[in-house]
Amino acid sequence: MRNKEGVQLKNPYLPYPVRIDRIVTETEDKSLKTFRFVFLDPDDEEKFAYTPGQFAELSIAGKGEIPIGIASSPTERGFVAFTVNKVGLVTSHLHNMKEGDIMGIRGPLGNWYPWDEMEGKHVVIVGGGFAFTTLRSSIIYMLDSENRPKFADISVVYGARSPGMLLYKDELAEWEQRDDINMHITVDSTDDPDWKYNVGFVPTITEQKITSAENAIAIVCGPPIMIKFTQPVLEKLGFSPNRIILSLEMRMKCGIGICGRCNIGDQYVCKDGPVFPLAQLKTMPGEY
Amino acid sequence: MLKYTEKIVETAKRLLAEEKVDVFIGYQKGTVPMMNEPLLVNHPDKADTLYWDNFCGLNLCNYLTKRTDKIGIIANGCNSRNMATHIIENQIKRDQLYIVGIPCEGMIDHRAVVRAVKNREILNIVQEGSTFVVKGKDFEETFEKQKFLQSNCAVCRHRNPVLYDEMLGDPLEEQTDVNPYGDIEKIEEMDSEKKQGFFQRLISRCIRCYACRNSCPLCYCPTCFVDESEPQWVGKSIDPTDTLTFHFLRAYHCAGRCTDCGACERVCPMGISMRQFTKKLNKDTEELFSWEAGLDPEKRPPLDVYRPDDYNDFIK
Amino acid sequence: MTEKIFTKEEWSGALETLKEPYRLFGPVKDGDFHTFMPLDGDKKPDFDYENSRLSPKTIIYPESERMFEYSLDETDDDAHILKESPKDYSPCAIVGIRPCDVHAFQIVKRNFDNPEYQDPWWTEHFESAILVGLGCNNPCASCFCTQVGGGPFHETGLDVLLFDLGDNFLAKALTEKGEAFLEKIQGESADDAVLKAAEDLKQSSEKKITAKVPTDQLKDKVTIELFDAPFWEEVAFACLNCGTCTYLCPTCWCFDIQDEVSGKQGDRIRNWDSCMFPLFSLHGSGHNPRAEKFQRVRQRFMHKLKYYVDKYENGVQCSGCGRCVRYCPVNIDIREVCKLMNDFA
Amino acid sequence: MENWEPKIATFLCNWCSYGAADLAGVSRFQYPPNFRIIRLPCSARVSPKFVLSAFRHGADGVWISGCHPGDCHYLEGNYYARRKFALLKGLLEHIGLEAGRLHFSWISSAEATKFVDVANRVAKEVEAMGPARFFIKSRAEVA
Repeated sequence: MRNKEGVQLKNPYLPYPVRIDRIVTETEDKSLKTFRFVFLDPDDEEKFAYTPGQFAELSIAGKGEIPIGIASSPTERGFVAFTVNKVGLVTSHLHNMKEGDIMGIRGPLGNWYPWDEMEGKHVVIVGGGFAFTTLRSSIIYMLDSENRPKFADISVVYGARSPGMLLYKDELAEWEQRDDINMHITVDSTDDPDWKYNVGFVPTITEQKITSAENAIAIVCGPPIMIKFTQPVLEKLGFSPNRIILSLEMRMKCGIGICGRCNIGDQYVCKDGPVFPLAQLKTMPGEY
Repeated sequence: MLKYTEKIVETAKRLLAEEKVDVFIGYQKGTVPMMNEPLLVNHPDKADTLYWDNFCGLNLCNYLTKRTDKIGIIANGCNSRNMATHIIENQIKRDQLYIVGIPCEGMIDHRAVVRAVKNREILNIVQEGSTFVVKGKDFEETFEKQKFLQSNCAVCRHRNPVLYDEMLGDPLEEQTDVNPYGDIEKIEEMDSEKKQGFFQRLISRCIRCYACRNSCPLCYCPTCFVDESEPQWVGKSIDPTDTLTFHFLRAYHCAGRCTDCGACERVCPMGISMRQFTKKLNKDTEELFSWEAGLDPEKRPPLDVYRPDDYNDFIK
Repeated sequence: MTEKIFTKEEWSGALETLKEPYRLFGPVKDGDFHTFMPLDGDKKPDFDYENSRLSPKTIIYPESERMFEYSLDETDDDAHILKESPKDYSPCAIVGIRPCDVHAFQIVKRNFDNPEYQDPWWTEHFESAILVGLGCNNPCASCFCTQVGGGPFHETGLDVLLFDLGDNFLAKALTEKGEAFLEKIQGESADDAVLKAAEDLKQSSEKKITAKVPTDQLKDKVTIELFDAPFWEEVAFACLNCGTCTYLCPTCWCFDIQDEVSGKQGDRIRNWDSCMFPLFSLHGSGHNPRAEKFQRVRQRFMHKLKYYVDKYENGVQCSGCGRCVRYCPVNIDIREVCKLMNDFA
Repeated sequence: MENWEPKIATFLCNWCSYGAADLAGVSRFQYPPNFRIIRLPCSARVSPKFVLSAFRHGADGVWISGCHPGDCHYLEGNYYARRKFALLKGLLEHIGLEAGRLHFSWISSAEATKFVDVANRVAKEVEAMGPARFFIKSRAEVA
């Protein structure tokens, strides 16, 4: 299609062709793998300029597309990465693909965490399970030497069912060693005698470890049940609803606010979200 | 037929007032001619809108699945047979139902009426005894009900409810001299090429809205085969082979269960006669297994039982 | 702008010659009802009709449409890489389309052609089309176009408007595209008497629409209050959750995207989808934000009569064509629901 | 078409007909090579979806074979299957499937000769039908 000046515009449904560059199995049950993609046309990487919090449609010819949060950070060059849970038709097929296989990525899509607003503030990141992907993107982004001075303290509460279900274990260990980020890793339960981090649900650990909401902004991403119980904890700590930022999931197809299925009220999660401040969500129908 | 409206209102009020039922399911008069809307009444004061005429062609059994309360419900012959089927299939318990039976003279085919007035807009229809008067902007015509029955009603052999707790009228004499499968026999006489053409044309207008499936009380699966993705049995576009696959499998799922209530055809926005699929199965179950669906809630359906000497000629 | 009068015979003849410069579409009698079809071969349009069963959105936005195609043959250099499917975007003319269905295109354009994203297929099909409308002399009892910003002779969005004056058509060009179309038809310029007759026709026709469907309060309602209104379960009771209303609706635009493979050849196809279907919003995890029937029914009406109103500040997402009123198998009447919503306090 | 050989999707019960096919093989009996055998635990495991799926994917014929009535490993699976098949065949042929494309048989694991005999008959009948044209899902016919 062409714009008003007659210039050919990119078809927003057409994925960029990519090659699977690396596949890492993240969790002990092998249900989560991180895929690193390299664009076949290097120019496409420039066009795919993204901000942490956004997502993309992973496209497999013959199977379909799935919306997945971008797990890499724009500060990491030469590839984009996605951590994918094996759930349905497309993700199961993706899990069986090999390094070197060709597929597509369409995006970046949606909005992102409010980076401008977060500048100069303490950042509290609360994540659970495999929803940690865009939070990883955000942490890498903030820890980048150019970006780190823009933020005050960074605290992370990240939980999984068990130690083996944590994502990005090497990076978690590395961040634990750093003094410019406060890591609070937790698992629901474990019988590992060498487990040296927390045991308990994310809301509980949040309540214990996060002591102040003063000049702070919280980013929450996790399963609905975690969000449901974390929200009151944060509010009790003094986070106002516009300082609690949530990232939502929804069934999507087009990813650009046209196909109509992912709405909450008049907002499309794919285009107007997936990131919403709690204050805004409170004015929207609770249909998510 | 209209005389039943008053009786229904009265009965519903009584049942609700006496707390014999928690809710009462019937019809209310629609906002457009020849269309009545299923209605749930939960208080005697609201029962006055209940209504009955020859356009109550939608099968009320659709509204029973998953209910846990005690339900009063109107049933003519085919609807009551679907209730029996629901009971057989454990979709509802007999003691949850208080069935108010209506001997049914048949429903009027709304499409036939539209054709009869040459597509002119119908503004109102008044039913009087065995006739009905169709009124439009500048016309008024009277027709005989009997000539405008839905094709399933014209050959109906179970006009009286097979299952009821109370009857609102005297049973009608059942039609015994009808051949319900005349149209199917005609198709059976065709060669395969003609049959293929017939069915391709039959479904060519299908828009895959699934009104036929959803209006069918037999279709209550939590996940329909069309929505399964692993494996995906049928494509979702309007490709003719996919559409045929959909209609074939939908019909097959009704094997030994279909009461030929005609709801699927009645609701189709494109006027497709999908009963040409289901009726073949009805004919075969009747011929091979002496079975008509929903006549007895105690009897197991034909695909749930067998006889050692079942029809075996087609097997090598 | 040109105003031309010609006889109905002249119009029929002109249509034959117009098949050359345009792909012509028009209402054709198709069994018990009318369908917009390509007027090729011996297909003759029938303009003595109320409205088509399926809306003419099918021409701009087909029920199933190939988006991309690809090879899965590993020996091909471009295996697994999606390519746009070839399309015919040569000029087409939709003749005899009703003003409500043209109004509907204006409504859905805000979705398909928005400042951020343009849907290439919808936009190209739409831009290739000349809309030659036919005013409604006899609106149906279930029509309510005048209540939702349109009318039986509503001109917005049309390129040409035809007035059926008995033996003749008066054609009014409304855009340059329309001028170009009319240039190709012989006819006499309309005198004042004809224009007066057309104006009278329009007014008498508008008066025939008696339905009152107020929408004025919708904008001021609080979304979550309307969402939590007590009437939704009752409104939804009879609903079968079929797709009749959404598929027949000229303003429903939702679609699904499916990949299909045939041998080593694959296609990405989009198909109309419906908010009435549970699968429409089912998550991979099994969670469904609209798992219950009443939630899906509520979504349909809230989308049309509240979310759209708020999002685009341009009225409701309904052109008042009345198809859903006429063909809903269980008679769920949008006019009644609209009243409930508009009056909700 | 000169080199056309029918493809026949063949669903065999593990406890009988599959064994018969095995025995036929071990016994070096010759039978046509047109069968794509799918082993199932019982003829009752055959869903109409499988049959449709085979035809949709271009099978020229479908052959389903199970245990003789009374010999089902699960006691009565084939009895139920028989009723299901009777209706399936009836409906498929009602909508236009040619009568020589869908076949059923009862063959015990000892009946290698019957297996070969039926295989020959099925192959011959399907071949006589020519290549399948009905119910094949090819590239979607869409805009």
